[in-house]
Order: sequence, then structure tokens, then C-alpha cells
Amino acid sequence: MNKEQIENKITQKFGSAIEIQKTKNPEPFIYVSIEKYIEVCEFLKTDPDMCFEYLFQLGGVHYPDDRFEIALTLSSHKHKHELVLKVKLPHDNPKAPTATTVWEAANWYEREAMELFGIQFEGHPDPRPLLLYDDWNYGYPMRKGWTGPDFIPMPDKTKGGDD
Amino acid sequence: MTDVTKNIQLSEEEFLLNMGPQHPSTHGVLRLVLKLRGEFIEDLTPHVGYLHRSIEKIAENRTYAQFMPFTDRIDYCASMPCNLAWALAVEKLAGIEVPPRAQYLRVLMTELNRIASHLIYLGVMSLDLGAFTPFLYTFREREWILDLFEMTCGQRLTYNYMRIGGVSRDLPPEFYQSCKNFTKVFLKKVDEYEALFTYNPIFLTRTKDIGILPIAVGLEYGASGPTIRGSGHNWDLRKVEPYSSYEKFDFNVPLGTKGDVWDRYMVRVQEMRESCKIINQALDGLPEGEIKAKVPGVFKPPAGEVISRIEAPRGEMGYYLVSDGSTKPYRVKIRTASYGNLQVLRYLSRGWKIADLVAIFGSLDVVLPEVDR
Amino acid sequence: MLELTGIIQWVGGIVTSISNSLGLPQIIIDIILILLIAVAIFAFLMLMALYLIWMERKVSGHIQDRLGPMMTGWHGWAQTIADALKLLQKEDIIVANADRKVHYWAPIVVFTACFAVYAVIPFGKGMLAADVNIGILYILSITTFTTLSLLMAGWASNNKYALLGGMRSASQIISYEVPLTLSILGVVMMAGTLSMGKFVELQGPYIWKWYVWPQFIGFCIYLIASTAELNRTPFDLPEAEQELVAGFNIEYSGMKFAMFFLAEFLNMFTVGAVTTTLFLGGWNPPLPALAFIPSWVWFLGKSLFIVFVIMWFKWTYPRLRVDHLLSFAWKVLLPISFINIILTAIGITIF
Amino acid sequence: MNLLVFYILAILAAGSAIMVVTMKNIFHSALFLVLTFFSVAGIYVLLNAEFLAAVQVLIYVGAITILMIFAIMLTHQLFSRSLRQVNEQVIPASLITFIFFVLSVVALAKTAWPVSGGQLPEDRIFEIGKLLMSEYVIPFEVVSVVLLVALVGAIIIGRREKSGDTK
Repeated sequence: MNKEQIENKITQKFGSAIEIQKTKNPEPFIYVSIEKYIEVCEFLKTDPDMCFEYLFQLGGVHYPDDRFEIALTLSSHKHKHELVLKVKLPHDNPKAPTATTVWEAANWYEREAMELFGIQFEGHPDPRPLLLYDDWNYGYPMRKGWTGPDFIPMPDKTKGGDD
Repeated sequence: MTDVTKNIQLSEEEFLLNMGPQHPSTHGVLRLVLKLRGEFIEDLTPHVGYLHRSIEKIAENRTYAQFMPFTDRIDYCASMPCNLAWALAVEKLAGIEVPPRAQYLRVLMTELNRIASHLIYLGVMSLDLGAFTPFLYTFREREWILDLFEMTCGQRLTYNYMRIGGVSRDLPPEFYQSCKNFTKVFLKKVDEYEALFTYNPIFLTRTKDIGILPIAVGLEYGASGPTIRGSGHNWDLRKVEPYSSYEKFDFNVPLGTKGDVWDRYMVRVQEMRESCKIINQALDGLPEGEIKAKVPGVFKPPAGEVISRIEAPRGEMGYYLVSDGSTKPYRVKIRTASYGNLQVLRYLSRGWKIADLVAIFGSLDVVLPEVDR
Repeated sequence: MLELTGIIQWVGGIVTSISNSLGLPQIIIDIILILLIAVAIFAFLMLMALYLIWMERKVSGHIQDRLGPMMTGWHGWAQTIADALKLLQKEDIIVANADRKVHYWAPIVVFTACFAVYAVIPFGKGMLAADVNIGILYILSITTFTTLSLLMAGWASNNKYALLGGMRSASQIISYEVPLTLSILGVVMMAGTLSMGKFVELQGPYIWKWYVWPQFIGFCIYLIASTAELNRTPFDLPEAEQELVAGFNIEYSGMKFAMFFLAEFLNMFTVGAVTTTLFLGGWNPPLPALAFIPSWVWFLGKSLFIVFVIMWFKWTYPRLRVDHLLSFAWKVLLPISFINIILTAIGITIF
Repeated sequence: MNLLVFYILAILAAGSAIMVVTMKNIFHSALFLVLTFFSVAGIYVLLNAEFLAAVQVLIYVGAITILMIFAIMLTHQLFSRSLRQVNEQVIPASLITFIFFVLSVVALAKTAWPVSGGQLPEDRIFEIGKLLMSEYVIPFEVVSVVLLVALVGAIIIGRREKSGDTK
């Protein structure tokens, strides 16, 4: 299946929830509305024509004017095609349902987006920080315009802790 | 980190063992909290991030060309593929055509680096299984590859060899003969490693039927590269969506059958042979011509978003690159192979012993800076 | 004459005559003589341990296509001496929650045990400190203290890795004790004695009369089982670096660590010495014509050869897994050693 | 000299036996038990029973105590917990012990210990082996059957616990 066919099929199925972006981008992608996000993911994974069983990556993007999006790159090893799926998140409180129910691989990617961008993934099975250390409370470093303190003291491990 | 250990419920016979962050077999700084019953692993929680250097954030403050040396640091065992993936992403964004000679040189270097990386895997794997000697043997051969790299780009570990639109330098005149000798000698050395390992009864009992990864589970967790090919899943980006003129090379994709530790080992050993084949072809068929396309000094690619994917030694790696049309990338998301491969560890190691965990973890060939970035 | 027997008698004679002239009672003379022998053996063993460490480094170096220590002295001969001096100066760290007394005693126990074994080892013609009639049984019983000390070290360190290492070593050594003892039984049956001196006498300077030929199965089992008892690769699970970091000795530093380390090498030499005595004719030359080479040279040569073989194992093989290790002892070695005993018994009754 | 050694060994054996019962840490108790066994083995040596001494060390130190320590290490409740070695019934216990002590002293004093004359045989192990295989062959065999039964029983008990765990 080539890209047009995939796009047609999804548009037929989900209609207004899908917005196909074909601008000057070399890489065309599909916007999906947040309400239908998980539904579309499940369809993409299970439909025999789609079969996107492999989540290549999932990452947050912070666009100007404080718009958050998450971008998923999916690939189907069966049909050898790939797709970029994007979700626009609510402005004031970036929040999305978790995709871990569809792909286990989303687990760490979502944890990473959670701590670095402050995007909340609802229903995530293990919402601990992944890369930053546990006492980190200097905001979400990957957001644009984040200015961290010049000097961040090492967490004091001598107090308490059993490891 | 204390909350992690406190939330785990333990029964009478179970206890927690903290493996890492400083532990000989966690290959860098990975912390595994093991819930053990005797020596059996009931559950395992990996903690990563000890090497987090926020390369993605750094990328937003560097120009496209300036970011190239940082990609070296993503995976220090195999820097060339990281370089290559970045170059490919930017070239795709800007629509730059890379001259054929540069493409061949890129293939040559990535394949040499693939061998070097697999040699580290082999040595470290043997070390994990308690055999010290093969480690030094593999590093002896790796040394030769590093010499070749030094000859070409002056660096031994972080090469910074690729450029946007090509490569930084052409091959020195003595490279051809030295590399030819290497491939000839190296094939014999691979046989030597195999004699030490492949059918060694102790090695077989330690690796056969240990840590079996079903294809479906591997895909679900995002495993790639030799890890998933060991299970018999025929997926190699060099074949599926060839980049940098890989379609012109004749090579096989070795596959395992069962997906155990031994299969993953075997796939890598075979891949070294295949890489030798590719290197020979690249050396013999090296086209004449430019090694770098014309790229303006102040490089401003058009705004847009691209994905680049390559088959790095550890599996699929790639960049998700968002450009706003300025000289600096707007957002770079780095997808590395170890990230997916490490997620499988929890599934693979449950129910096995600590000794098996070491073997399984070794067989995934995870490089931690790649996970933490 | 290069035999040391004369020297030993000469020294003994001098001590006795001096003591007699001083009018010391017999008991004091005995004690002085025993102390002299003990000090001599101790000095020899310390040198031996140091040089075995050097030998291990050289052997591993050459197996691994490198040189090993080269800088300190000719081919690095003084390397371990330098290391020992360094270790002596090191701070002795005892972890806060360790069981201090047990932590302190564990290296002493292991060192004493491996030293005590040498009371019954015949180093050469007339060079046997105590020819007790239960020699080999004595060795077997004394070596059990090694297990005890490993358990003590593992427990006292208050470290989970050390504990796992201690437990592994205990289960491993107990399991391999059985085939080890049974493999010796074949030799004991043929010789009809337990005395180390008698074993050597019975084999004599004829290579075809050595017990290694009729007891070849026993010899192999003994070598495998004792490698396991030594906790060396492929059986080095108690200190498996990649799993348990260093196992039972993880919390030891300085001289206490050095004592474990030296004890390991001394035990290795013990295995070589016992194998030589039981299976390779002890200090006897292979042919009577070769008797011009002193007996202790033969003994050392054979023992060091066995030590070399054990080192060779270490630098070639990967490590076994715990359950494979134990099932190998109980399911493979044990039945074979029983078969060996039965065959030996049949052989003895026929011939 | 023998007497001196005997006293040292006897004090060691008795002292460490007291430590076994009074130590608060069960691991230390086990270690003192080793010392007791070892001193007893020393006394055997003094009595010219080297074989018995070696076997004592081999079995009691090498196998039994090690197994006990192993069990202590494996069991979380015993591991690193100090035990109370004295309870409320000190007086009755010491009374009973004292009575038993007096009785055994009396019994020891009243028994005539027959001393068989003559030298010890040169090869004592050989003689022990002969006796075990001829005069004492039935008890010897019975003991091995008992051990076998105990072994099988231990395996059965161990197995049952394991299957109970998994359900």
C-alpha cells in the first residue's frame, strides 16, 4: 500500500477526525484529533491492510505559540510501509491518552515526553521520570524558552534512602 | 530512587538486589532493581538516565553542521551510523543529492564500524559469560579497524566523518591495501572466534534456549536489529528501504530461528562476515568523483519535518527532525536501537537466573549512552 | 647432591646438639624443630603463592596474545611483590554494618586451612613434615574449612552479592566434595593406604606404575572436581565478576583481600601437589635413570604442570551456570565415579 | 605435653559449647559449634584415633555445620536476627541440668573402665575397615539404609513445599 492508499483508507474510516497535511514538507503526515487518537492507533495496528505493528518512535514537539504535538512514526514490517501520525494537544494543559495499550514500546517514549515536555499521558502504567533524576523540579527542560538555573546542586544522597 | 524499592511488595522468600549503576555487566551505567527468589528473577525494573546529556536540547542550539560531532556521542561504539543518519536526515530535508563516491565511502565506513561494534559485543558477551580471553582477541581486531579510521579521518572513537552532502575526507592511498588485508585476515579470525564459542558445550548450555524472544513480542516492544533478526524476523533496513546506495551491494541478511541468546550471537557473527563482503565490494567498486555535494556555508534547509532511518549495528536508529527554516534545527528526536532493545529486557529475563540475566542482557548489546542520549 | 634431605637432617642435627648442650628438655627441642619446619614451609608457600600469581599473569598474558607484566624486573618477576607491598599499605575497610569479628576471622580461617594442608604433603624424598596414616583424609577434612571461611566472609560482609557468593560457593563445594572424595577412593583402594608417603612409595620411579593410568577416570574427575572446589573458571560462580561483582570477597580490602587471593593460589598449588602425589607418582622421576634430578624438582615440576592446566582452563572457558554446575556434579560426575569404584574393585579382585 | 594439650582442647570445647547456647546471633552460635567439633576432633587425635578425628571434621564441620549455616542464610527470619537465649524458666532448667550433671559424674565415677592391654595395631584404619565389614556389618548396613530413607524423605518434603509455593 502506498501513502495515498493508506491516507484514503483512514480518511474513509474516520472522516473528520483525520486531517492530512500535504504542504511543502518532504515527509507527509496525518493529523488525528485527540478524541479518536487511540481508536485510530488500534485501527492502524490491527487492520490487515495497515498492520503498523512497529512503533519506531514517539516524541513530543513544542511549536511556537505554545502548541504541543506528539509525533508517532509507525512502520509495518508486513507491508513495508510507514506513516507519521501526529496529534495536536490541548493548549493550556497538554494531555493525551496513553498509547501503551496499543504498543508496549510507547511506554518509555511517553515517560520521556512526560518529564521533558510536561505532556501528561493518561492511564500510563508507570508514570515515573525516565531520564531525569528523581528530585528534578526545575520544570520541563525540552520546552522552548526553558531557562534552567545555572547551577543545579547534586541531590543529597546521604540523607535517607536505602540504596 | 528510594520510592521505587519501597513500593515493591515482597513475600517471605523474596529479596531485592540492586544491580548497578556501577556493575561490571551492565555495560555502562544502568541500574536494574531485581526482585529475586533465591537466584530466580521474579521481576526487574531498569532505571536509565544516568548518562543523560540532553543531546536533543543541545541540537536546538547548534547549527546543522555543528550538531554532527554530537551525534558521535550518542553511540560511542558505532559513531559512523549515528553520523550517517543525521546526514541523511538533513539531506532529505534539504533535498541534497550525495555524490556516488561519498555514498560508497559512507557504506564502507558504516560497515567497518558495524564490525567494530559487533566485535565489542562479542568480547563483552564472552566476558559476561566468564571467558576473558576472547575479549582481548576481539579488541585486537577492533584495533585494526580503529587504525583504518584513524588513517581516514584522524579519529579513533568519535569520527565526525560524515558531512551534510558527503564525507569530510577521501581515503588515503594506503587505505585500500590495509583494508583488503583486514577483510582477508578477519574472516579467518571470525572462524577462530567461532571455534572458541559457537559449539563450546559450556557456551551452548549458557545460551541455547535462554531468553527466547518471540517476534511479535519483539515488535511490540520496539526491538530491532540483530535482536529481532535472531528470532527469524527478516527485517533489515539496508534491504527494505536501501539508503546510501545499499541497493547496489550484494549481501545476505542472517537470520536466527528461535530467538534465544545463541541465535542473537550467531546473527551478529554472520553479520560480520556479510559486512566483510560489503566492504570488499565497496572497495572494488568505489566510483570516482566528488566526495561532497555543494552545500552553502550558511546552510538553511527549508521548513519541514523528516524522518531518517538506518540500520545501525544495534538495530534501527533514526532522527525525527523538525525544521523551521532557520540555521538551527527546531526539534530533533533521536530514536536509537538500544532504547527499544532494552525495553524487552524485562520481558526476557523474568523467570531466569541472575547468570542468565547477564547473558540475556549481553545478547541485547545495549549501549547505555544511546538509551539516555 | 641436590637433594634437600641432607640439609634438613643437618639443620635438625645442629638444633638438637645445641639444645642438648644447653640442657633443654626434649619437648622444647621438639617444639623448636616443628616451628622450624613450619616456618620453612610457610616461607616456601608464601614465595610459591607470589610466583603463582606472577605465573597466572604470564600464562593469561600469553594465552591472550599479550605479554603480561614486563616492567618490574626481568619479565616482571617482581610484579606480585610490588603488589603485595601495595596491598600491605592499603587501608583496611570494614563496612559499617558488617559483623566485625566474623569479617576479621574469615581470611584467617581460609589462610590457616590452606597452610595446614601442607603438613602432610611429601615435597620430596624425606621432605614430609608429618607422615600421618590418614594423610589424604586429613587433607579432605582440612579443606572443608575453606568453605566455612567463604560462608563467613559472605555473611559477615552484610552485602547481598557477598551473601549470594557465599551461598553459591557452599552449595558448589559441598556438591563437588562428593565426586572428589569418591575419585580419590579408587586410588586408596589400589594402594590400600591413606598415607601420603605410602602413595608415593607404592608408585615408585616407574611411569607405567603410576596411578594415573589405571585410575584415569578418577584422575579426570579429581581434576574437574578440584577445579570446582577452587572456585576457578569454568566453575568460578562464587566470585563471578559479571554477576556477583566479586562474590564473597567484595567487601574486603587491603591485606585481608590479599589473604583470600593468596589462599586461592595456595589452594591451587595444593591441588597440584595432591594430584601429583596421588596420581603422578609424587616426587618420583618417571624412570629410575632420571633420578639424578632431585626429587623436589620432579614434585614441583609435576605440581606446577597441574597448576598450569588449571590456569589454562580458566583462560579458555566461559563460566557455567549454577544449576548446570550442580547437576553436572550430581548427574554426571557422581555416577561416573561410582562406576570407577566398581571397575577398580573388579580390577583389584581379578589381578 | 599431652595433658597440657588435652586441657587446652577440653577448655576450648566446653567454652565454645557454652558460647553456642548463649550467643545471641545464631550465625555466631553455628561458628562456635564448629570450634566445638574441631576441639573434640583434637581430643580424638590425642586418643590416637586419627581416623575418627578426620571423619569428625569432615562430616561435622564440612557437611553438617555448613548445611546449618546454609539454612540460616537462606531463611530470612533467622538471618540477622538476634535471639533471646534466656527465658523465664532459668531456675527449673538449671536444677534439671545440675541433677543430670551430678548423675553423670556419679555414673562416670562408679563405672570401671576396662583397659585392654597391648599395643594399638599399626594400621588402625585397616582394622576399622575390617571390623566394619565383618563384625559390625549389619549395623553398618542398617545405618546406610536409614540414611537412604532420610535422604528420600528430605527430598519428598522439599518437593512438596515447592509445589505448594507455586499454586
